[in-house]
Amino acid sequence: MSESAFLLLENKIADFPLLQSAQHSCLHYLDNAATTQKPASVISAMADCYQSCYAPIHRGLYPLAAAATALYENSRVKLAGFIGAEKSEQIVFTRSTTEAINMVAWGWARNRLQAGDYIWVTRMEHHSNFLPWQRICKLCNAKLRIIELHEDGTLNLDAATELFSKRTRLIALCHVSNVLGGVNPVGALCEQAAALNIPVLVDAAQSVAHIPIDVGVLDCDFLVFSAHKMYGPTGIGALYAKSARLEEMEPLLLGGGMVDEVSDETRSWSAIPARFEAGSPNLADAVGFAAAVDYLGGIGMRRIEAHVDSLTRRAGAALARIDGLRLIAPMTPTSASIISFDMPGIHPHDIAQVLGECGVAVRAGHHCCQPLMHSLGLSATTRASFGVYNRQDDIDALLAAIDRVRRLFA
Amino acid sequence: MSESAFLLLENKIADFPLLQSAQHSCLHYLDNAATTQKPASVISAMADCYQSCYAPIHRGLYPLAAAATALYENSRVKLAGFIGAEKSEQIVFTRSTTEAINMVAWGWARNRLQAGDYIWVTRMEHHSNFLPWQRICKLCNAKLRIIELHEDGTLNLDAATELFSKRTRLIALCHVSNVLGGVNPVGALCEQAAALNIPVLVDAAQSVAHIPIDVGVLDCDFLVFSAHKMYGPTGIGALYAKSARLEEMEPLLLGGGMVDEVSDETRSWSAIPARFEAGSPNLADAVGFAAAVDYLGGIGMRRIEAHVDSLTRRAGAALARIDGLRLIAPMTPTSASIISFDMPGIHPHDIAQVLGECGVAVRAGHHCCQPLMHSLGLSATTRASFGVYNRQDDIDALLAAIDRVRRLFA
Amino acid sequence: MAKESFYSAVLLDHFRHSRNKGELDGADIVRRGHNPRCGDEIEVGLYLQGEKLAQVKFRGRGCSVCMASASMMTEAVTGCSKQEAYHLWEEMRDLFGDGNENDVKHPTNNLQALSVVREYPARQRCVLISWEALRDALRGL
Amino acid sequence: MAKESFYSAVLLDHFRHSRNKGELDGADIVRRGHNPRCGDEIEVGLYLQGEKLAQVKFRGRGCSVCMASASMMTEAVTGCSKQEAYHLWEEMRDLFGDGNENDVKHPTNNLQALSVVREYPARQRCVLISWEALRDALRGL
Ligand SMILES: Cc1ncc(COP(=O)(O)O)c(C=O)c1O
Ligand SMILES: Cc1ncc(COP(=O)(O)O)c(C=O)c1O
Repeated sequence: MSESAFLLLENKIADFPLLQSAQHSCLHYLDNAATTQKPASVISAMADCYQSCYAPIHRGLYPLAAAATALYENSRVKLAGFIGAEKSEQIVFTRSTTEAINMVAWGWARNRLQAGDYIWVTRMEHHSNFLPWQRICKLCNAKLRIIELHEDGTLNLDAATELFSKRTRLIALCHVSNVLGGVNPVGALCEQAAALNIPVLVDAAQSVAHIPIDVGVLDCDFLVFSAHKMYGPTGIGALYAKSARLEEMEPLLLGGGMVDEVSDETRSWSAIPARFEAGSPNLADAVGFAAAVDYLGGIGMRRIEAHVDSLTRRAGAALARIDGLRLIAPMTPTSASIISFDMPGIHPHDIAQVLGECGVAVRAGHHCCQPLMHSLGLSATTRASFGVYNRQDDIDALLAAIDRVRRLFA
Repeated sequence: MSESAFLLLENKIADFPLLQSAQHSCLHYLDNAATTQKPASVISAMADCYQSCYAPIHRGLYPLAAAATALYENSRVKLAGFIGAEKSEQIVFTRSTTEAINMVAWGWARNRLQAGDYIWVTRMEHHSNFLPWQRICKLCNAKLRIIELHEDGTLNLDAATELFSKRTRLIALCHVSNVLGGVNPVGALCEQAAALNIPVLVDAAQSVAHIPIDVGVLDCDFLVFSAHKMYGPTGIGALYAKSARLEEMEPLLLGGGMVDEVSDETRSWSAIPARFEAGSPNLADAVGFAAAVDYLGGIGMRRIEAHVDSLTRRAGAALARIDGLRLIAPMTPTSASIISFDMPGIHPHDIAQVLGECGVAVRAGHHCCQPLMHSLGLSATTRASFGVYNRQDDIDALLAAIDRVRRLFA
Repeated sequence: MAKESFYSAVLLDHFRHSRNKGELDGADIVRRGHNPRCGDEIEVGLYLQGEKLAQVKFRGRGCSVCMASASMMTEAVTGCSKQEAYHLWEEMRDLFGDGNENDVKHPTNNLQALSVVREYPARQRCVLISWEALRDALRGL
Repeated sequence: MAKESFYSAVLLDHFRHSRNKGELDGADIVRRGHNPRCGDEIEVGLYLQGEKLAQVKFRGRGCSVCMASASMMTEAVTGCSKQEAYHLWEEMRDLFGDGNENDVKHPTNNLQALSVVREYPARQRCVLISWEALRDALRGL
């Protein structure tokens, strides 16, 4: 592939204050699957909110409060537009992907699970999309079933013979694994599941920043993601759900703003989505979240997808050529943004540490995916992951640093 | 009182970009009990974090990740110092006061409540400190007991004859009511409760910005508060608890970062406080939270207390002299920062709206305190609440605007 | 100060001297609208003559917007056919309902004084309470 | 680039040529330390002579820090009395434990190569695994 065909996105570093600062001029940030850096537009949107349009939401009767409320609700509208939700009420602002999944597990699945029922997840799930289901299943005497993987890291759906059984109450899976990087066939799964009235939750934490998502097309029942992995702020995420699912869901958190009437003995819920947003709304982070959506939209998700995919493929191909280095999942035609690897005999912590000294930021560990690690027979891997601002020189730096690792520990 | 004795704090408006902007030069912001404005130091601390020290927390092995982790943990240390916690591990970062209370209700109280047991709250609690207990009591067949109020809005402890009974598992009450503004005798209550081994949760949402708090002296078991009501960011709050209580508590949210080992069937929790912070930590808001603590510390909590108390008293005295206006709670020697009032025949929404047109931002409604409103025989009140940046001219504007209300609706 | 006062002379007049306010004895149907969040409550009674609403009355309590809106509503729909009245409700819902869009028609003539409320989402429910009671009454006929 | 490399010659030497590493046959006591977060695991065996630790050995797997720390530990405590060894553990805990303070003594002589790890909280557990096994072994005696 020629450099020009490859460089689909012009250099985005100028948009990111941290990456363009002198202090970090030698930084090759390849830890995007953990969290991404923030463009100036996101940072200033939040500062602007605090500096010129800050007030309580939903309750104030003075102009500033009305303006702040509009700002908050506009962020919801932006998010809805970004993932193709029909109505903005289908977007619940949460603290994170993790909270969103817990909300569905506790507030929706629990009341629907009978002893002997199944909830299906996959072998590659992040702890956040594993532990809440494990607990809820235990509580309800239901069974947590696991879709295992083929050697190449793809889902072994054939082996999951009871996946579409009458006992399955929910299928919860990631769109993209944060270790393997492959794209799961969520569309096809949703279609099959819908035919049997089995709801599907898609954990889009690793896909939403890199792949265009349209819930109208995907037709999943729940979709969850976090702002901080898509160039937005920490402390906020979103739960999208079909309106019928939201109507069925009991709120996990109770408090101000989510009830209509309260007496000593009873209470009645407010309308959706307020019902699921107990407590004072997280205005500034919602504004930053919307600014991140604007940033992505400004570049265009298809261009981002092509750029990140291209980088990932290049890096994967180069890494595969290194002696003593093993890619955890072979590059598939559906790889996206993430590569995990192993250097037998060298501990991933040491790899990441040396890479860090060389200015290459990657992550080593179990990546909150212990069920997957156990099945791979590993306790940790090293992971490089790409974002809009990465370029060929980041790959070059990664390769040079791996060379140093080999020399140091050979 | 002479103006000079009264003006304990020099003008703080210059610290707050929104208040000093030309756009809001006529704003008299008296909605501080709902949420406070933010000083420049808080806004820039968060922007700085994103611009120069942003990375994932607790897992990165490269220098930037180590620095970001230190920044996050330093914020915890600052918070601990601010409320006098012995160890920083006793501070759990939460999304808000509301989440913190839900965490205690679900994760701690539920496993300790037997049928017939009591949880005590007060008649003046915010829905956030009422609904979680109502639900947990219903779930466990326990009884939610309510400490009623005297005519003057203070707690009628004499009438709560079973408060210190063997059946009481927890007393949960606010330090300062967000409607009445009085300071509850939480210290004395904690002392009595401790003698009988009854844990106490103090909702400090309305006090922490105005009154010095030392959990060492107060000796409560749980203390909860939100950053956004103490000049800090939206989207973050804190739960302080005694170490023994935290050890007894089950995490409400499960996910990444809070488990040591995960297998298909089981998991083991991480150490405290990580156990209670599932998902990627809210770094930037934690940094802003710590900056807010620095801001308060820089002025000094005793000076803030005196300033806000003085303003509240002045405003209360002036309002009490207005014909056709009734203070909801008479000014007591322990009033703090909040005044609620009623103008019989004029709807609070209309009062707040007219005040808003006059540039005076106050709140009208049930203030998420319907149990209190019912007992007062009101559906709403109008509330003015004070902060560090308020001055005599804000009181003057309030009085002038109320005059306009009377002329418009007389 | 806001550019345009929320409290126009028309609105205040309808609040202070509400039209068609009083007991609802002998109404063909009575329905209630309320907003639990602020305790406001309006009852609307319809008096029919054939297909037409010969008289529409209300009683209850609420803020000035709530009372003025009820008063204006009774004026606007008196003499209308059921369909016409229902159509007016739909216009009001589009104007003041949740998630209302910007491309809606603004209210005509005597309802114009309410337009300003659209800038204050927190008050929109106040406008609709009496209209929701009207809708329920029309549906109940 | 970091100012001071994490991987000093001393550390790498202890990792590549770990001292006192091997089977623990005949030890008076063996205890295990591990870090579930990264799967690292060290077993430490003590060989006593009277009150003194005549020999201390280890085996297991882990990252370079973990292995080097174990190797250095065995060198540091061999020949010590039980009290002296326990005291060294306490110093290491203060240096590398959670919430360690800045006003602690830095390690002496041959443990100095580990000091740099204090700047990387994520690696501190790696240092302590073998020391925790030592502590447990001392307590178990
Ligand atoms: C006394 C009291 N408790 C709890 C809360 C809830 O705080 P938050 O909305 O930040 O969770 C509030 C404010 O809304 C309050 O005033
Ligand atoms: C696939 C996947 N799911 C869920 C999460 C949890 O996201 P958060 O920590 O933002 O809640 C992550 C990242 O940490 C992830 O990679």
